[in-house]
Amino acid sequence: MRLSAKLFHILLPLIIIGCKREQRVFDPGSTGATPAGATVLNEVSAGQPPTQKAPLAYQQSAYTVAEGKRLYEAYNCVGCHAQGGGAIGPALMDSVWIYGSSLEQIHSTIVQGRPNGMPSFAGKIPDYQVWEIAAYVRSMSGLLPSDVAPSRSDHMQASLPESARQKEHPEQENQQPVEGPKQ
Amino acid sequence: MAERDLAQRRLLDVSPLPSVTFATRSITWWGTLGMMVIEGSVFALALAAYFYLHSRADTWPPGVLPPELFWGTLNTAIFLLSVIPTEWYRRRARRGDTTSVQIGMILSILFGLTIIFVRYKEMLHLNTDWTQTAYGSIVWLIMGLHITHLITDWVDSVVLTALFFSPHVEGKRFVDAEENASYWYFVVITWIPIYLVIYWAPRWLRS
Amino acid sequence: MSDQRAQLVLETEPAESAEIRAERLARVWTEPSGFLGWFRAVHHTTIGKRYIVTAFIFFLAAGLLAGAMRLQLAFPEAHIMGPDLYNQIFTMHGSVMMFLFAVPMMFEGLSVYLVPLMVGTRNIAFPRLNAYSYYLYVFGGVTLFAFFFVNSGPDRGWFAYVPLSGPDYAPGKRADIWAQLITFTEVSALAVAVEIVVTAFKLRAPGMSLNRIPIFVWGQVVTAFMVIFAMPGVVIASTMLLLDRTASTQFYNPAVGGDVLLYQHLFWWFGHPEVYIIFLPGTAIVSTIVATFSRRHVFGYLALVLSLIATGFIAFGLWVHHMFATGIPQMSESFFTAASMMIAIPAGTQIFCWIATVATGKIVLKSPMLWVLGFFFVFIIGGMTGIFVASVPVDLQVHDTYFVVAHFHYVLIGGAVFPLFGALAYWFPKITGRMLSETLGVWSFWLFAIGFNITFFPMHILGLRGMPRRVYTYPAGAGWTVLNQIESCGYILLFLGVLLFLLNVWHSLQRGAVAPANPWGAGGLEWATSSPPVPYNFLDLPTVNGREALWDAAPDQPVVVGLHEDTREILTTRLLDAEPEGRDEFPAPSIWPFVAAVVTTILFIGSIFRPVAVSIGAIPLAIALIGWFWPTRRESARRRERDVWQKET
Amino acid sequence: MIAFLSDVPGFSGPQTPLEPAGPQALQIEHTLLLIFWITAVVTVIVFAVLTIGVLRRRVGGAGLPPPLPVDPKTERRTTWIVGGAIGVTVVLLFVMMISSFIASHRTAALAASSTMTINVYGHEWWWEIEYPNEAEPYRIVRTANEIHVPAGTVIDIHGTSRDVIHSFWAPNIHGKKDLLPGYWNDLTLEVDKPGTWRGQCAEFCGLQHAHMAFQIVAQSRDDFDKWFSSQLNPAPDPQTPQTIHGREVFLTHPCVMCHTIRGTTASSTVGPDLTHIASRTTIAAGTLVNNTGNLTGWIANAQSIKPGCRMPPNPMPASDLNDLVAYLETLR
Repeated sequence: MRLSAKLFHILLPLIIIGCKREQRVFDPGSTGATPAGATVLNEVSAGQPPTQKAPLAYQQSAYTVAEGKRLYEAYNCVGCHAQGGGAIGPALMDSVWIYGSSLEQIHSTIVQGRPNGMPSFAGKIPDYQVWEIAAYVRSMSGLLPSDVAPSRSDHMQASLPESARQKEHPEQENQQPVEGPKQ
Repeated sequence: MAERDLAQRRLLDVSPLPSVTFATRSITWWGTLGMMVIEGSVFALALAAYFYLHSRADTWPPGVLPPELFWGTLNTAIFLLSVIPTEWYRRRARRGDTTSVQIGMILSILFGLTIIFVRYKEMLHLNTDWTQTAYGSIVWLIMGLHITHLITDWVDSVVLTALFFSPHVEGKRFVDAEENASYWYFVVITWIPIYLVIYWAPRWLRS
Repeated sequence: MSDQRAQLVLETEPAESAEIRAERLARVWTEPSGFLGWFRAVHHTTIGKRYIVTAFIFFLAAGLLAGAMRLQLAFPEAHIMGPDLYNQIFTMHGSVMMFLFAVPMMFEGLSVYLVPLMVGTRNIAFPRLNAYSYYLYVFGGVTLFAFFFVNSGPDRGWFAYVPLSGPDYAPGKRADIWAQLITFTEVSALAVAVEIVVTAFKLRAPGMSLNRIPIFVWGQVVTAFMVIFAMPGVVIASTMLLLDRTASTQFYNPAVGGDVLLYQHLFWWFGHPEVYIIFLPGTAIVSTIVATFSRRHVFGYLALVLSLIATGFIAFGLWVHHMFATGIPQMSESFFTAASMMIAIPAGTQIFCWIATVATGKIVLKSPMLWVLGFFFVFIIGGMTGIFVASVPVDLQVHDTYFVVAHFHYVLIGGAVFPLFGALAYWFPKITGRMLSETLGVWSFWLFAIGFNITFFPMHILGLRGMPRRVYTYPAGAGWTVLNQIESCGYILLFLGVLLFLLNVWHSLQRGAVAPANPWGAGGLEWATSSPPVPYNFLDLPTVNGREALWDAAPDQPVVVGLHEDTREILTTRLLDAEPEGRDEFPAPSIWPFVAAVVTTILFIGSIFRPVAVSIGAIPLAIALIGWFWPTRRESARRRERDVWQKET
Repeated sequence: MIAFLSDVPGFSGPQTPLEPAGPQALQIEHTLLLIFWITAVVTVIVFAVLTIGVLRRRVGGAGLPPPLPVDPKTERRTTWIVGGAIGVTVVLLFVMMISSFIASHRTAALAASSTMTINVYGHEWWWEIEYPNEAEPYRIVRTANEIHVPAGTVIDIHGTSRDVIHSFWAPNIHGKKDLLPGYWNDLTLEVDKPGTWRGQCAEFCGLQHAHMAFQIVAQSRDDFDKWFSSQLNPAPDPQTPQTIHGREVFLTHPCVMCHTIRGTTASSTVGPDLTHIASRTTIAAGTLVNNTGNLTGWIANAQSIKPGCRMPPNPMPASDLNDLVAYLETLR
């Protein structure tokens, strides 16, 4: 009895981790799907409670991070940031974070745009996809656990796969106040 | 026929049979042979994969020069030399000659040590790593497979040698010694095609 | 070596009474008791029983998963489950049935339990390896289900084609877990393969020359050889997949010289023989049961053995017929068509021999024979549809449709599961010492047979109506609905049939009639000992005088004496003519195989998350293996003084 | 004989190998039916022999009779019978093998006479169709999930995959051919007469493998040429205020991140080209009939229809949605 209880306490976190890592949420609900930075007016599907926990969940699911990686290319982030090495835009796989390294900060960087070239994607990308991209961006500098970050992809190898990267501890973060996620 | 009871049963008396048997008469020998066949086919398929990937490539080796020959060739030579002490203690094992087996096994362990060291240098001087191209991956896979066998058999020899210096010297030990020798031959024999594929195939298939 | 030969003598008067000897043998051979004892067991009957029970549990689990699929497919555009769950379920169903049920049951379970008895020896060769392989198999299966329950079940199909299962398109750990499950099961299958070959080659009773080996043993030996040559294919394929995913190698990455078809070649090099690895034990069972219940030697022993071997060879010549649609050159297409058609010849030969046996014997319709007759009707249909998929142009139409699903369920359930139930009904008395109820047996047979055909026959039609495989749902207008619903109903009967079989087992374990040593009046050596067999299998090791040892035994058939009975000593004989040529002492029970299996499991699972776990785990594994092989002082001393050295010749 | 099985109700339809609409499918059906009849007859005979054998040799009673002694005479006679049976098997197998060789050869032979190439790219989970044009590269037609072909013309389907392995299969016209990353595969096909046939992905390709269908629309030469030239045009400018606003919605919403509408600034190639979406009969890779209701529902929440597909849900005010759909429906 006691043993099984102990076992349960050991297994439970493992189970939760496992479940989270493999979570695949296809329909984020209307709030999650509303383009970030756009106003929510919605008669099509009943709104769902705003997901405050969203940021964490997005960093814990290998699927959402992989989706982020796919969108990073589909939405042509590669065009400026390359595979993270940076080109026109700053590198994303190093420890330098001009506008902050937290998921929320990256989210608002994408949504609001930043001076000197980073366009605002407000209204263009569903909110949940912004979170996915933000989560992937964090994985590029090894800030996500290796069993969540993507492995190598099926093209020329620019660098080590995200899952194998050393953690780049964010430094010289600009501490300017940055607004958190929408709703 | 547990239940049969006749006044006078015919019996097959097997008590004269030997209990220390070698080669095809020893069960261990057949077991080892089975393992060799399995691992042999793994090697064969890995090499087949190498040539399949070559058939799919336009340039070979892709983007790199063939590996330099020195360390690999050196190792092949040592491999071939190591057969001498091995064969010696294998024959002595048949006669139950403890001292010779002890000496022979220590010699072969030293050989093994040298080979593992040279193998390490080999890896350092390989012409590719496994993350760049499929060529690199298959080369490292084949090497890795062989190193695994190398180290396994070496540890095996060490343990067996230890047994030969313990109070556990008995008929079975000498059978084990012979098996150990034949397994070492397997490691040596498999190395030869691997050596040719890793070091010479890129030169012959150069394009 | 003349003085080292076994000689025939006449027993003047028994040296010791059978009771004393039996008591002594029992003391030496009885499995250790108690909680720890359970993990130290090494006798083939113990391990074999565990294999059979475990594999059957996995069979039930995978069967329930099939039920979930039938439920989802009973309605078009159903939302009972989403694609994510459905893909996990159909992948689990396939993988569990193939790797955790079919091979472990048909090959490992049955052969580990029966082969040593059938060749008349006291234990299987390499008993500790046998225990180790069993634990590895269990841990592999349990791990798979554990991950499935935390939503990490593999979802890429039991074949896990790249790049769909590769690092770029299969995020998370699901595909890695599949690859490691393969590693678990292949290691245990390979280990058993070696044990079976050596047992059948070296431990046969005196007189059981090659041409007297029971066909069941032949079947399992050929299967073992196929395992030995086929499994390395999937070893390499799944290792490369795992390396691609965890160590970012490039085997399957077309962008840098990798190739996606390489995986398919390697996988089917294993995957096609795999089908025969599952089917050959089935034919071996059929040959045995047909002979017993036709009350005659099976017709065409030589033909049967040769077709087993031929199947074993040809099976390696047709892996590409799973890849006809990948655009391979027409030349090799023709070759593989020819090979695929050719393999119908040995299969046909076997069928004809069995029919001949039936048609010239005296048939007793007990439930084992019923299952075998069921096998004929189901398997022949499956074999015939096999010709459709062997023909390239037709295969291009039916490949990856429900026609193929129907085909391989007819060959695999027909060729393996029907004989398996026959085998369980046939050997149940030997294994448990209780008889099964005939009535319940007959009922479960008919439920199963009818349910099976209702479930799977319509799939032929669905396939020809264009329904592809592995779809989690289908449009309402496609005209597939009614047939799918019929199939789903058939599943219920199938399920009841299995349930009734379980009820039968449970009931007879409670209060079944006690089984005599040889309830079917059969001819195999396994029937020479008591039911269930004594811990040492035979009081007197038997000698053999014909293919059906008990039927052909001379009235004064000699028995073997002169082995030490205070240790686990067994008799080794020569490969060809089974002439006695040596005595060997088998290892005693040990906890180390279990420990080694635990360590191996941790190593395998760890390597999914941290590749370095392989090198770290190697150290405790080495320690466990050393403990495994390290003898005790007493053993060594005893053996040393008894050692009789082989005379050099 | 060929007529028989095809006319069995249920073996006809837009997606079955047993209602051939082209020479290859017909060729294959011949072989299929030949094998069917041979195996059917053999099966019946074997079953009969087996059943008779069992019934004739059955012994009742609970006890088991002692094993029969082997009688050399019966054995010899049986050997002849079994040998004969094996002989017949070999002959029949040979017949079926030759017939399938012939079928392979004939279907392959057609490739030589192909006069038109269509590129097919498999995507998770839709088909990108491209009509290449070396002579005038600016006159390339790109569409999705709907292949228009002129009837009676031999066409070379030249296919590969953009991600995982897919398999191109339109059973009424020809067998399947895999689309593999890193390979280009060719499938020759010819449709006899105008009509619409359904095809579907036959290689498991992930979450939405079940919803990855396409249409083959065979047209008379003139109809095809008309269709082709209309496909070459860019999207017409919207006329009504509603459709003008609809285009506005399209260009200011996530739609523009993935789709192309030639003639507007939308030019992303992640999703299907929508320049002539309204001219297609289905949407979402053959999942839904292309009508106002379905299109609206699909845009609003594709994930509820095709869970896991790449199209995100697009919650937006109903008015915007209606205008957007109205605009899309002008794109014929």
